[in-house]
Amino acid sequence: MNPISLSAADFSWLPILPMAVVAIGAIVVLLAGVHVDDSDSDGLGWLAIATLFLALLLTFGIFGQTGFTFAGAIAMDSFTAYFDVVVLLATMMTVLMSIDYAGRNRMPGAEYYSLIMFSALGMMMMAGAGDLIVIFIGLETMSIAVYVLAGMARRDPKSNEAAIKYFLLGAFSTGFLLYGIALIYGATGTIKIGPLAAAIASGSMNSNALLLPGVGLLLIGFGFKVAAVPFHMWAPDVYEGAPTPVTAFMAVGVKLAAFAGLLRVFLIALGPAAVHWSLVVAVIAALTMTVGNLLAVVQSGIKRMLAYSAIAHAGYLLVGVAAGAGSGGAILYYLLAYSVANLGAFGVVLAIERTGEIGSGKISGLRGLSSRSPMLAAAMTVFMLSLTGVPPLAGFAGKFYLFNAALNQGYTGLVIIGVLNSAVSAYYYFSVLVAMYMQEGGAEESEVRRARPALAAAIGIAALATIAIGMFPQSYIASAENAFHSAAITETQRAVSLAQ
Amino acid sequence: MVSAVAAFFGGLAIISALGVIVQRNPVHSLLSLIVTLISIAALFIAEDATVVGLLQIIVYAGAIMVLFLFVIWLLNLQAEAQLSGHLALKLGGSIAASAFAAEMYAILARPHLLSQFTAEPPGFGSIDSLAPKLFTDYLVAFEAASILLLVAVVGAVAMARRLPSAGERKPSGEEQAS
Amino acid sequence: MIPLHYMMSLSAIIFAIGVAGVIIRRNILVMFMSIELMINAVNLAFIALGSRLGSIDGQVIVFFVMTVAAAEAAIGLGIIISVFRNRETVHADDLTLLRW
Amino acid sequence: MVNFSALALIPLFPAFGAVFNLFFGDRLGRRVVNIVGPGVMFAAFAVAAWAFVRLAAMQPGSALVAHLWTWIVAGGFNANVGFRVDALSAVMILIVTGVGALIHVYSVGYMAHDEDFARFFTYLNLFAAAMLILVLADNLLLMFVGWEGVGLCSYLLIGFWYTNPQNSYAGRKAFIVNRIGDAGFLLGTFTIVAALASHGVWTLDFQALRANADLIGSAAATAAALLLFLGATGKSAQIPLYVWLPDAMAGPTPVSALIHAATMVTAGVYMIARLNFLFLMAPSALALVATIGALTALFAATIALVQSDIKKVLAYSTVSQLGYMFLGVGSGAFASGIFHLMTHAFFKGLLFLCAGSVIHALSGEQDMNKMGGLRTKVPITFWTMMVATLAIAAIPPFSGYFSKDLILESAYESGHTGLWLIGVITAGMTSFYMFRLIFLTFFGTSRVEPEREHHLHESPPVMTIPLIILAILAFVGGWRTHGFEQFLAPVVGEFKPAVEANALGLSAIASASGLVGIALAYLFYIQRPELPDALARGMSDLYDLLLNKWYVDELYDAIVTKPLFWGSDNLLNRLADRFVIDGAVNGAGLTVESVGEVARRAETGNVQHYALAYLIGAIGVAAYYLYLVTH
Amino acid sequence: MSSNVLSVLIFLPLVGAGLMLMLRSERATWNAAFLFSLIPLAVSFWVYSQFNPSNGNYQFVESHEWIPSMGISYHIGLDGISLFLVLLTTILISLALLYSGGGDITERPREFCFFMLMLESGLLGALLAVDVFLFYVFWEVMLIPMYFLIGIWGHGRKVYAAIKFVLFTMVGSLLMLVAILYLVYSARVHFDRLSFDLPLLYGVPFTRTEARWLFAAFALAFAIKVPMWPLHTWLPDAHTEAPTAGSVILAGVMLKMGAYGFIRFAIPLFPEVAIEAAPLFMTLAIIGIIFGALVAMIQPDLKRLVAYSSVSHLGFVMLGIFAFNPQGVEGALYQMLNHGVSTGGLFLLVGMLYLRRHTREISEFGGLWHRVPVYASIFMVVMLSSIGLPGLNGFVGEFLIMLGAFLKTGYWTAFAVAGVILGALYMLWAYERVMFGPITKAVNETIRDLTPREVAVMVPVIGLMILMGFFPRTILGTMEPSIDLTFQRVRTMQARLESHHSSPQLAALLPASQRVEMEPRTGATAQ
Repeated sequence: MNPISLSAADFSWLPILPMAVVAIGAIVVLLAGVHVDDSDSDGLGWLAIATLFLALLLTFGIFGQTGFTFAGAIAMDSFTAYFDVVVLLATMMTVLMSIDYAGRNRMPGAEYYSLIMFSALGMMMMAGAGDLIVIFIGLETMSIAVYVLAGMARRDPKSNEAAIKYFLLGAFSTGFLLYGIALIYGATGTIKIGPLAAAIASGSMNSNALLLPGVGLLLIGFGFKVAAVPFHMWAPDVYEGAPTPVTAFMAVGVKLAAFAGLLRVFLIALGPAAVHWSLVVAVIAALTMTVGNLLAVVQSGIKRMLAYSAIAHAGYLLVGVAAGAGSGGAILYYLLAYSVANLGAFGVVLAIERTGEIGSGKISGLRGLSSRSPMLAAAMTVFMLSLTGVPPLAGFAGKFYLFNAALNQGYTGLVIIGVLNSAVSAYYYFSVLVAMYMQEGGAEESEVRRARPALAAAIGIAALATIAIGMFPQSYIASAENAFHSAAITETQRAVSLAQ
Repeated sequence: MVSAVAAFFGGLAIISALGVIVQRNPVHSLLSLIVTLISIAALFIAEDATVVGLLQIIVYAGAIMVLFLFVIWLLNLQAEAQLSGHLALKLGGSIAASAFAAEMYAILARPHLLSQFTAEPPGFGSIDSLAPKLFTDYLVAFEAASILLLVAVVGAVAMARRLPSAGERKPSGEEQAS
Repeated sequence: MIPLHYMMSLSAIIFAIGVAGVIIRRNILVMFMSIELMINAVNLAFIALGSRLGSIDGQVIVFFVMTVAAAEAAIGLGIIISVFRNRETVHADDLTLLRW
Repeated sequence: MVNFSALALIPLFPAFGAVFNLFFGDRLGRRVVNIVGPGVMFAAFAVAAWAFVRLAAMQPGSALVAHLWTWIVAGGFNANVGFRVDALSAVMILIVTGVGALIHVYSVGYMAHDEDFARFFTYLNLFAAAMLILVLADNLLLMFVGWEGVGLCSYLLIGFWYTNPQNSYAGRKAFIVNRIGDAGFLLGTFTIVAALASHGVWTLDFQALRANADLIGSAAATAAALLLFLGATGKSAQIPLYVWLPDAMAGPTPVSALIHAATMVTAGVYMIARLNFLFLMAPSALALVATIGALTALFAATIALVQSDIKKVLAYSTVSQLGYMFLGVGSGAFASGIFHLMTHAFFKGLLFLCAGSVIHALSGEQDMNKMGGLRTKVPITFWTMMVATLAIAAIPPFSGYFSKDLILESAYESGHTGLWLIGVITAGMTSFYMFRLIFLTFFGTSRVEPEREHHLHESPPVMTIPLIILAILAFVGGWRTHGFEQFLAPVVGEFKPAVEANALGLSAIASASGLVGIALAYLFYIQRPELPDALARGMSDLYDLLLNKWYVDELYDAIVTKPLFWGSDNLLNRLADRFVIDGAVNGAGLTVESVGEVARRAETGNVQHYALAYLIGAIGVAAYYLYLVTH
Repeated sequence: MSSNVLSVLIFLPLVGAGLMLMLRSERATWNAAFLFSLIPLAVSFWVYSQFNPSNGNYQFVESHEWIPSMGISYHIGLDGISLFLVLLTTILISLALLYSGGGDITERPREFCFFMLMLESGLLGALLAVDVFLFYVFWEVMLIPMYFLIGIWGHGRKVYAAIKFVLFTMVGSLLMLVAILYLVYSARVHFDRLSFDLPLLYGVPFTRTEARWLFAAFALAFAIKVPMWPLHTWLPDAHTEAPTAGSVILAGVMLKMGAYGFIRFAIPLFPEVAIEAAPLFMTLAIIGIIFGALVAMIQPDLKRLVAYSSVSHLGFVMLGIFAFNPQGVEGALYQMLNHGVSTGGLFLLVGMLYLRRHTREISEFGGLWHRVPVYASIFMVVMLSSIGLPGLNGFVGEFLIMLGAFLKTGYWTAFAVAGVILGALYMLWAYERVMFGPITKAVNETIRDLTPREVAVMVPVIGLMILMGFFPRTILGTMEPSIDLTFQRVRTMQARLESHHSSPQLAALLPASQRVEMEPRTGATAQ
């Protein structure tokens, strides 16, 4: 019987300190919340924010590193750090939005905030995963928490329905994802990212008959998480039914994490096999953009509209994925731009939502907002324009960067589809502006409350970030580019060192 | 050559799996599922995955399925009504699933799926071979899995615990629903 | 030893049966059971591949998958109960409040 | 070439008057306007006379120039704002300022009761300025400025009494028809520029053009000449663009006298004379000019025969006389055209002013059927008009005799015998309708409506004095035929007869024709007043045709105007723009929406449908990989 | 020259826009907005005074790194092509603000001024950008304030008009974005340098197919903006429903951006394709001229009429640009200024009428001259400028354009000349129906003449018309070096193409001058 040789693994804790902090924080929030009344959970929210902020600070320690810890299970590179930062920020924003909302809607505060944090933990795991199984478990941690969060407004049948739909389809798609992992594992004998890439690149993998369907199934599984057509159909229903802060979290956090995983798996691990999947991804991207935008056009509910818009944006991002590793940095930057604008937009939706009503917000509900709360309307304008891709906002810089990258890889047709879709998207994003600025509010809308301070702060931060990231993108682009390269380099180094 | 064990449990797994999806009564479905799980556990063991096979029987076929059973009873579920009205879906689903099966079969059912096999090291599938992996390569996954279970517990509690009834205001969304 | 393609085919068939179950059974609980079928089919593939590769990783992964399945079961059943409380149905086609 | 900056003052005086009257006219009142309006014209006349005297004192063929500033430079192309007085423009500025000044004075009386006198003088002054730019311009482009400027003023003045929509319509018609001609002018200009530019010469300056004329080439010259002549037919009311002039009589009578008789309408003749070198390079174009001129002369005369509106008769007579001028220049005798232009300015201006005086006396009545016997009531008007009529009827020794005679002689001598014949016949018709006018208006019994009879009076001196001056000019204006020709020769060249002719014989024939006309008029309207009606009944078709001006207006309306409007509205606006283009645009939007509407139905809310869709996607992906694996 | 006056010019209005939001009182807002708009106006004139007219290159250049990793820089400069458009912009914005404060805009004045000033920034930025990315940014930025101006302060189907405007423009500009990206990519491949700098991009060689597609993308974006027939249908809607100030800026400056784009980007970037496509574009331009005029003629709505007249006028501009010769291009650029002044003026006048009667139906008016002589007189002058009466500004542009077109295409220009006739027709007819005749509607009896403020708005307009009509040489002369520089490649290429194959059929149509046109202009200007 061999003694377990722990020394073989490199257990350096610093890199996973942020995750640890989030995990411990979640548990602390949970425990602290035991005696807190559901309607009085604001304190838990602030506690969560404090913890997350601490984690955020610790994250900066990871930037610039290249290497692995925990026997290669966790990659400590700028990619991880980049996603950790964005995810943590998105989570903090979500919590900011939730403060007061959760209490007002009598959500179980302890569970609510801790689940958000657990979910964030899952996301961070996905971002920092060094092998497929960590990605998988991270994905499940995130998803399971989000399933529950979607159903958090338990009295609301829509919320219930959202939870069950999300759960069923999520578990369904987990099957496909796992199947894909299984076949890839079978084909290459490894589930570690870098070695996977090396195995594929060296052509030593055992069989295409395993690798190729594995790639396909992985694509299907990730396609679900990023809500790519035709695996997207859960998204509108779930976005609509989930409590609005949770929707924001799903639209941003889940998508971030899903893309983090997708990038690690496809652009890095399966990068050498790009020729086998880029066409499929391109087709899916085209479909996703088109369907997302077409359906967004006909929506009257604002959350549903934003859901389809999120689908469409996944489509744009997939254009970058299709284009391959050259657009990795662009995807990262786009995700950042997309995240801030979307968080803000959901924040505004939240601000005009009446207590106890989930998912009923219509675009027409924004009528006359510009005269009732001009700042809110202005912020929403910034978000909508950014999502449309109007310069000089973040969304534009993102699209520009992304399409540029795709074009440089020769995906001209896809880029043209993308820009035409952008034009279509202007139609529905601008319809929000129409409602806010060009139509008078109905009497029944007059009870819209003033945005709460925390929420207002969240919206304000998002708006400023949207402008700043768009106008001065250089440092963000640089760090996004750097993050992606660092992941690629780290994994390559590992593969090389393992081969020796 | 297909060994008798494999043929038997494989066939049983397929038949019972079909049972899961054609039985009208959820309890029957569940029982079929348990048979499937056990058949698969047997195949695990046949493939030198003894520990996992046993876990499959204990944890999966045992604990998890009991959980299902409780829920069925808790919700007092009856057999599904007739097929009427969902024929298209059932037909479409069956055809699509068959097509998918056919595709996967066409891809995977080839003799040289792997160009070469690596011999199993001695003690393959034993607890001794599993444990070091769990605490080295998979330590993070292991810890994460524990957190995952915690999340599941928290989530399940959050979902399933009774709603506080006192002073409850009926949200307007519910009115719309009804 | 059982031929690999046999195991893979078996796994594919069971997986497809699970998939079919999700689509054709309107009882959410049974749908969930079908998902369990899918996961088990995948586990089968892991085990079979792992043993052919002489790699223990496959079994470790199955171990984790089972954990995940357990967690999913807990959550899923919790959600089902919650839905049932609100809607008094476990039929997928009754849950169409959110659409279009 | 002598620099003479004071030339700039000639158009500047009236321009100043226009600006002054525009801004201060209403405020300072009638008295000031009555001084400033004609005053600036006299000032301009003075400068013009000064320039004329200086020029006359110089060598033949010399010129006074004033370069003001460089106007347009683009690439090689350049055009100046510069003025030039040579023999031709000297004559023109004298006519414009002289006759113009008289008509301004006359207007003081004529407009004495009109509220809008300030605006009237603004326009009138502005017109004079534009006309002076036209004749003074040293290049084709600046000439075009005046060319369009006079058109504008014509538009404004025709529609001066704007409350009557008919007047505004007439004004617009004038402007548009003129613009059609202007389009020709522009294209002609372009042709010249392009032709010269191909030789590296970029100019529109008349002197430079003349110097480089042989570079233009005969094809380009013909094209340019034809196009420019199209411009001339618009401005000078020749077939086919004459239609605006009769309608233009809607304006106040002094306007008709100044613009639509004496000055503006002759711009075409002036332009051709100015570009004589170009037209001489294009004999076919020149022949066309002569032909059109003759035909117009005849055609307009036929219409004038039966018109009952006193101004309409004069209007068609103007068209007809302009035809003579074109016949003259078209025959290559440019001086003859200009000569007739001058005498015509005197007698036709006078005729209009007299008609105005009559109308004034009759408080606005223009229908000759409601006149008669005015000889004694308005003696000065009668006598001066008689002089003018004799002049236009080409009775020696009145001015018209000399000029018309010169034209007919030139036409004959240039070989256009047929055109000469037309000219002779027209001369007869001219004296017929003119004396018809005289007889109907001043002779016979009064048919004046009683309430107008009451106010009947001779016009005030401010109106009659210009009449008398013009009458003198109309009488003596033609006496220095040869001197005039010689004076102009350095600019327009000398006429070279192609055919020998007996000048005296030709003259006799023409005069005889005129006398026959008078005799017939006497027969019809004095001796046998019932004859015209009988004739009209007897040849009612012809009569109607003439009365309705050959239905040309109706024809244009039917083949141009109506289809244009109908097509614009129905084909372009409704069909092309709204239906096809906008339909495509909105259709695209609608397609997006309806596709969306259909597609959203796929989101049934049933999670199993979603799973099915998912599975179908999975099948698609798997199919691709199946293909990859098996191939 | 390392001054940052241009940056000041671009961002001053933005500062002003921010300032607007802090003001409380309406009156103060209007005054502040107008006064503030005078600052960029003054700056732009100062720049003009410092501008070296004999230098065709960019002046006052300013260049900073912006997004170095993508080769994007904040690179701005001013040359003879943009100079006057900049002046036009600053002038028109001031006038529009002055006018709007006089009662035209009563709701939400702060936002109105905010958007107007923001618009000014966008317009100036687009005109001054040398970096293509920067140009695109400003190009899109100006869309947004205009969208709001139409959508909030417009009339009738304002929302439809606004969104139509945005979507039309966006479809084109997004495809242009793709083309820009491709262009830059090719430049990187060719020069091994990643840069969005326009002068650098001029030199990128392309295959014929590539160049055709790229040109098509650029041309589409610009043609929509111009708008060229048949992409014009957004324009009547947008113009008609926009508030007066919006229409003024839209017609006055924004449409010019399309033509500017052709001059600055589409043609010099792809000279070969431009030459190849010139017949098509000239044909479209001529169709636009005639079509716009004819449709304008029968419009019952005065503002719509002016809008369609823009289609016609911009047809002239395009005609001139695609003539490629100095006459055509300078005429086109000049006509852009003219159109800004005259159509801007017309929109102001129609706005004033609308303010008084709340209708723009021509049939609602008639005989106004008697009641509003000052208004009518000003209208007359502006109208005459619009129809190109010699002596006013419009003529100079139209003449040069037609001359340029004639030098290139010969008698095809006759169609354009016909447009001049029709221009007079619709304008005079409309004028006649509004101003002349008897007063048929009782409400028109009490209509009041212009206020001093309105007169103050119109006086600079009239002044410009006369000034630009009399003394165009300074402006043309300042433009010329820059235009020569920009069109250099087009002209040499055209000369080369023509020397290779001059088809006999074409030669029959064209005057011989064309060939000479390509040689250096040494030709004697015989005086």
